[in-house]
Amino acid sequence: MPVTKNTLALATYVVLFLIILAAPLYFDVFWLNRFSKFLVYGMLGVAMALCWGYAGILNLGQGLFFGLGAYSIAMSMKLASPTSLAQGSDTPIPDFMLWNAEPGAPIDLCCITNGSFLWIPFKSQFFGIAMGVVLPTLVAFAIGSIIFRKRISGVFISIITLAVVLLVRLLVVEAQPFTNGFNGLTDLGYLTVFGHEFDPYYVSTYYLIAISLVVVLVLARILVQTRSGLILQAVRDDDRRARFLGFDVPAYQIFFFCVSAAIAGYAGMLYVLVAEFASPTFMDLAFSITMVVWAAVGGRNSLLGACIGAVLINMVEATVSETPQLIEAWKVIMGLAFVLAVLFLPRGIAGLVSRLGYMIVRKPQKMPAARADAVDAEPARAG
Amino acid sequence: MSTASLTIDGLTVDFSGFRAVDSVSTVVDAGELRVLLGANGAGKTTLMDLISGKTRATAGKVYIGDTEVTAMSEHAIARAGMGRKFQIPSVFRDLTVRQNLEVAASPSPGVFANLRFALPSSTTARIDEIIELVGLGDRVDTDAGTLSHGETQWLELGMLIAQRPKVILLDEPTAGMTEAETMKTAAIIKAMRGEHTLVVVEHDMAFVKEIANRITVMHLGKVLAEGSVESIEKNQAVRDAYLGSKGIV
Amino acid sequence: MLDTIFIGLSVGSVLLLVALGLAITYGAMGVINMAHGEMVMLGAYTTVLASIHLGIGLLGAIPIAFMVTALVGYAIERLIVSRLYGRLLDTLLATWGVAILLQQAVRLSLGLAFFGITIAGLGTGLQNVRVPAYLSGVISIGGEQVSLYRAFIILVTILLTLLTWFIMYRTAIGAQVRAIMRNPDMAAACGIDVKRVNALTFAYGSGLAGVAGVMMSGFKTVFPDMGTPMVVDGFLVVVTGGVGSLMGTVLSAGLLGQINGLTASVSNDIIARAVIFAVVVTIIIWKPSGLFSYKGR
Amino acid sequence: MTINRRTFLTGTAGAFGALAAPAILPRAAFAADTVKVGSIFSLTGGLSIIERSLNDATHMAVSEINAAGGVLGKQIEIVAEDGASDPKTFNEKASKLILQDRISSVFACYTSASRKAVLPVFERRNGLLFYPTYYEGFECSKNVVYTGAVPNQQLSNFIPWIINTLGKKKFFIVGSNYIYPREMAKVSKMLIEQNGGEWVADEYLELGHSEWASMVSKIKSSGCDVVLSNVVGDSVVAFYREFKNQGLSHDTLPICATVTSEIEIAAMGAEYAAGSYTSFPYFQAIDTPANTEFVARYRKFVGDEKAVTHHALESSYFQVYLWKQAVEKAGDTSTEAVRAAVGGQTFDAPGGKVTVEAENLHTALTPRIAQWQDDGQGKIIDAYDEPEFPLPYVAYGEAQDNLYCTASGLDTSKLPK
Repeated sequence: MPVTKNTLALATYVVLFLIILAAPLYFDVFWLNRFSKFLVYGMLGVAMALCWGYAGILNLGQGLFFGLGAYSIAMSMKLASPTSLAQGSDTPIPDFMLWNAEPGAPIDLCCITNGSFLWIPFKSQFFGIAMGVVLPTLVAFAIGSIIFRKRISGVFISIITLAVVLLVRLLVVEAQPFTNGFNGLTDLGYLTVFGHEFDPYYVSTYYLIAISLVVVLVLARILVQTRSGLILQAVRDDDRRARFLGFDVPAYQIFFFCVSAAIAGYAGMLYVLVAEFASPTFMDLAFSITMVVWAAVGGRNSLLGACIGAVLINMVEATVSETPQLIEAWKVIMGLAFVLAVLFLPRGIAGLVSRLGYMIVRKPQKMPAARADAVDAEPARAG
Repeated sequence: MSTASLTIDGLTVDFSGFRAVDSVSTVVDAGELRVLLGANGAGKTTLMDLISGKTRATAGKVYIGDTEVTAMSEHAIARAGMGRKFQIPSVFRDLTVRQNLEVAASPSPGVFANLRFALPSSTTARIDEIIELVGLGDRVDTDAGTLSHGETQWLELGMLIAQRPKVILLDEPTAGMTEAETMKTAAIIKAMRGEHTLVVVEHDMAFVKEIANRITVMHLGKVLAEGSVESIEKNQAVRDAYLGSKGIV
Repeated sequence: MLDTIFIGLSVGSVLLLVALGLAITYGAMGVINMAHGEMVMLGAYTTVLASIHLGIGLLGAIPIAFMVTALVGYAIERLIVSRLYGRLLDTLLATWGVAILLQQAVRLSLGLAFFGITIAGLGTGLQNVRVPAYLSGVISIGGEQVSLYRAFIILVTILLTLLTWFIMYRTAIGAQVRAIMRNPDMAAACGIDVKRVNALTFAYGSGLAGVAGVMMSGFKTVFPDMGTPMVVDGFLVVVTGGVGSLMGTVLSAGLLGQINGLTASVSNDIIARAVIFAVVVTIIIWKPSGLFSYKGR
Repeated sequence: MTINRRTFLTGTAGAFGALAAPAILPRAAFAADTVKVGSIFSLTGGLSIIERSLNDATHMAVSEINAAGGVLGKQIEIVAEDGASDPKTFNEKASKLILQDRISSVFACYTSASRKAVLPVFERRNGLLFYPTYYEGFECSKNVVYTGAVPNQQLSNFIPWIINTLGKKKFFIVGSNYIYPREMAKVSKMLIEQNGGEWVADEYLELGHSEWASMVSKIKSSGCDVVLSNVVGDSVVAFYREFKNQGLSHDTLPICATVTSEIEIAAMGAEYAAGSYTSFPYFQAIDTPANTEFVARYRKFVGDEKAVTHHALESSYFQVYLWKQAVEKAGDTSTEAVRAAVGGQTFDAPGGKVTVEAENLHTALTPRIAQWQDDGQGKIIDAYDEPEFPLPYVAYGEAQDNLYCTASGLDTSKLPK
């Protein structure tokens, strides 16, 4: 069997999956819960690599989709919370609505506060779950349709996505009677699917997330290996060429932008499952940029690399931040690592590992190293 | 009997007062190789932009066969049977040579239609032929970004063939090439002739003589003359306006 | 009405103060410098340190802050940015890392905190700068009570804009910068030392941020994180104005300032901010080259 | 070749494991002779400016108790975590302390957002959170001991005093846009109307907003004669500075604040706040030997002669003592034991007597009003004689003889219908 890059990648996937799936054997409840969160971040890494590495779209507002997914499921879980049933009405009403309501407003989800009726369908948790993916996808579709049809490219996409996420965050905080503002949605009930309660510390919840990540990784990998995935990469390299070959370029960009958003939204839902709250800080600029950092360090052009990058960075961060002497130093290390990765490892850890792996399994010969910079060269068409 | 493959009817574009292309009409027959000649600024590249939809025409019409494509978007025009090579070679630098051709040969334009892996075996066979034709047999698994200038040009020609367009527009395909590379390019282009209708912008008269069926000479946005290589060489107006002054012939 | 316009002018001048440096580094050089806000922060800290350790007031701190941030900017350009030309988005990411490092440098007293040494004026806490008496209080302009300090900021902003315009359009180095802006290869072929000019341009843009920092320190809190929101606003201004157009940056800062002032006066500041975001997004979508752009790059 | 590949894969897995290992390995085994408590405050990020001081106060209390022999004859060991100014991190660290370190009592959180983020961990995993900050109320958790002020302890004295003593009747209410300022505004409006005043505006700004030109101009033209500020964080500094820069004076139009503490005053420069008022149960300037000593000890502890103390800091300090007393009463550190014992505990805090009310686990504190002076200290100009009973649901008509939050939980039948 010839050892190709694909075989190596496959092997790495298998190893990772085994580690993920075997984790409950070695981790205690706390670490399992913490690891679940990291796997969710890993999923965000996958979404980022898909969007940035494969589609060439540097989305600085990925937190928007994560947040939309998180809020969708959190709304359902909020309505399932005992605190929502204590307001003296027959149907659940989130506790915060009660104290945000105008005096004399009817105690009913239909009209207790402005827009509260939008919560009604979320009484069904299936609706909440569905919206957790559908809503980010729809929003991505709307944003994508505008920016890609208008052929906005490069840094302008970054600035637009950045402005949009800040705008939405502002509105979420402002719409306190509807969203509980800055405090976010807390005191949530459990997600219950077919009678099974997803307690964040149960192994079943861990497996839900672990398997989700495996499925997302595999699906994303399959997706980029289809012809559409190939054409998408072609579009990233030279959208004009692709257009004159007859491809409806925006359709490809929109599609993968939506897929990336859907993954991020799904990750947001899973995060709420394990962390039991949704907060507007999910839409902070810093969080969105942190996702970019994960992908950049892990390897923007590698789904797996970005995923592992996210998990590893968070793991190391968790450890370091629990060592008092290193708390401030950690940020220095992170900033430095990031600068160095951008400067010297444009393909991140994944690029490094695959190069090393390639060297080990193959007789040393000419390496595909020279083109590392080629990818990153932005078509200088801005402005 | 020859049929019209590309019909241009009164094509005009007005850049706020400046008519870069002014009432150009011509008919290119199926299988013909037409060369566009003209000094810099004569409007050759702009004409190609108009035909391929990169620039919108102010007036006039473009047909591929019987289909009017004037108002279509670029990718729709491409799907209607138009291929275009740019002056600066453009390929997908991060994909391998084969992947470049696979993308070009992809039978359907839509994102959902392409959510599958293998190409039809006939297409794969065709790609092999094209690789043979453009002489990149030993570079198939190389990233296109690492090809030499000439190889990149050939790859792009190969992609155009893989695209199976009726009409192919080539903008200075030999620019920056060595003598030997130019000869190989001429061979490839000649091989394309017949199956495709070609419109080529070119300055190198030796190369033009080598490949052209007919020549259209443009001057200041208008068609100055049109005819066979010999008749153009003899044309006094062309000599005065272009060839004579530049002393190419 | 007059007071609303003045508020718009104040807001716009603060925006422009930050955006001016970006208009140079991003507009002219195509470098997305996410550490620009940290340059503002460094300028503000320079003012704090100058007043604590040297007894120098706000005005005296302006040239010092300019020099300090220009030097830091020069170093960043030579060490990092110069390796990334042509990789626009990568400069964005690398300078984000630089921003974190600069923040930590201030938090950790330039790293001395690891050795248990702290420098008064640095560290994690909030700092403040005393505004000299002749700059506080109000003056009456056209019957309106106008904050003297705000008027001073407007004045400084105008002076800096004029200075920048003069350098860019009336000096040899400015001509070189504009040549590089249009076509770096051609500029190099014409004998321009592109590396040197780029580094100097970046240093100048950073220096402007430093001066902005001095002005900010007079009415905002000085703390290590203060720069982050500023860089976002600055980019919105520059992109809206049109990349590479100094005039565009000036006009867009004025426009966004007025929109902010007006919206805030009829509704509130939160809506005003939301409107700004919406307007910017709309403008970028409608005209990606910016409102007042003149060049295609 | 196969061998090589396997080597490579093992290598990868090994590297992965090695990096992760330090985090996974259990911490030093339980030392039997110590009692563990946890703390989570932001030591990094934007909120670290304030939260570091809470962290310091907590450590100081622990070290004092340890120096005096500890609790139940054992030394207290504090596991301090960094919340990094991010609710996500707070949540993660809370579950670490409770599940991994098996700690039941945790002193943590400054913002409501971070408290809300850790709350599910404490409630579902049965921990006990000691929360030192003034907050908006509306919480009746059996897993939280609230030692900061609730709205009635900051406003029930303040508003009547402004109207009757200060003689100001037209309020301009301004706050940061989140729950605490909005709830403070709500309670204020009730009290303003009860006392015969009126409010002319109720405005909000984004957290961290620092461009105050429009808002101050609105205040100027609103015709109000007093500004009630619920602005928090670094916005406070920009606000007071802009206020003065636009020519407004606390003599004629004072800012009366509920959040502006010594720490913000120090950050803005005392001259900008001189003449304005704040209502808090604790001020550094409280002139008692106990407090003077406390301030001196704190300054020594943090090694900064200019360090200031403030309300949340004082609460962070005395809540450790309240916990200690509860543990000693119960003879046990479990959540149930501490919860049962902490109710009714009284402690002579630096600012005076404080009592944890057994009904709602909130703390009775003494409302005080101070006017800020040129030296950055508040001069106490009005104070209650006795601690005021905490009423977290005061906005909905809760009263001491009609409690909503009771020992058996929130009495939902009393909530508005």
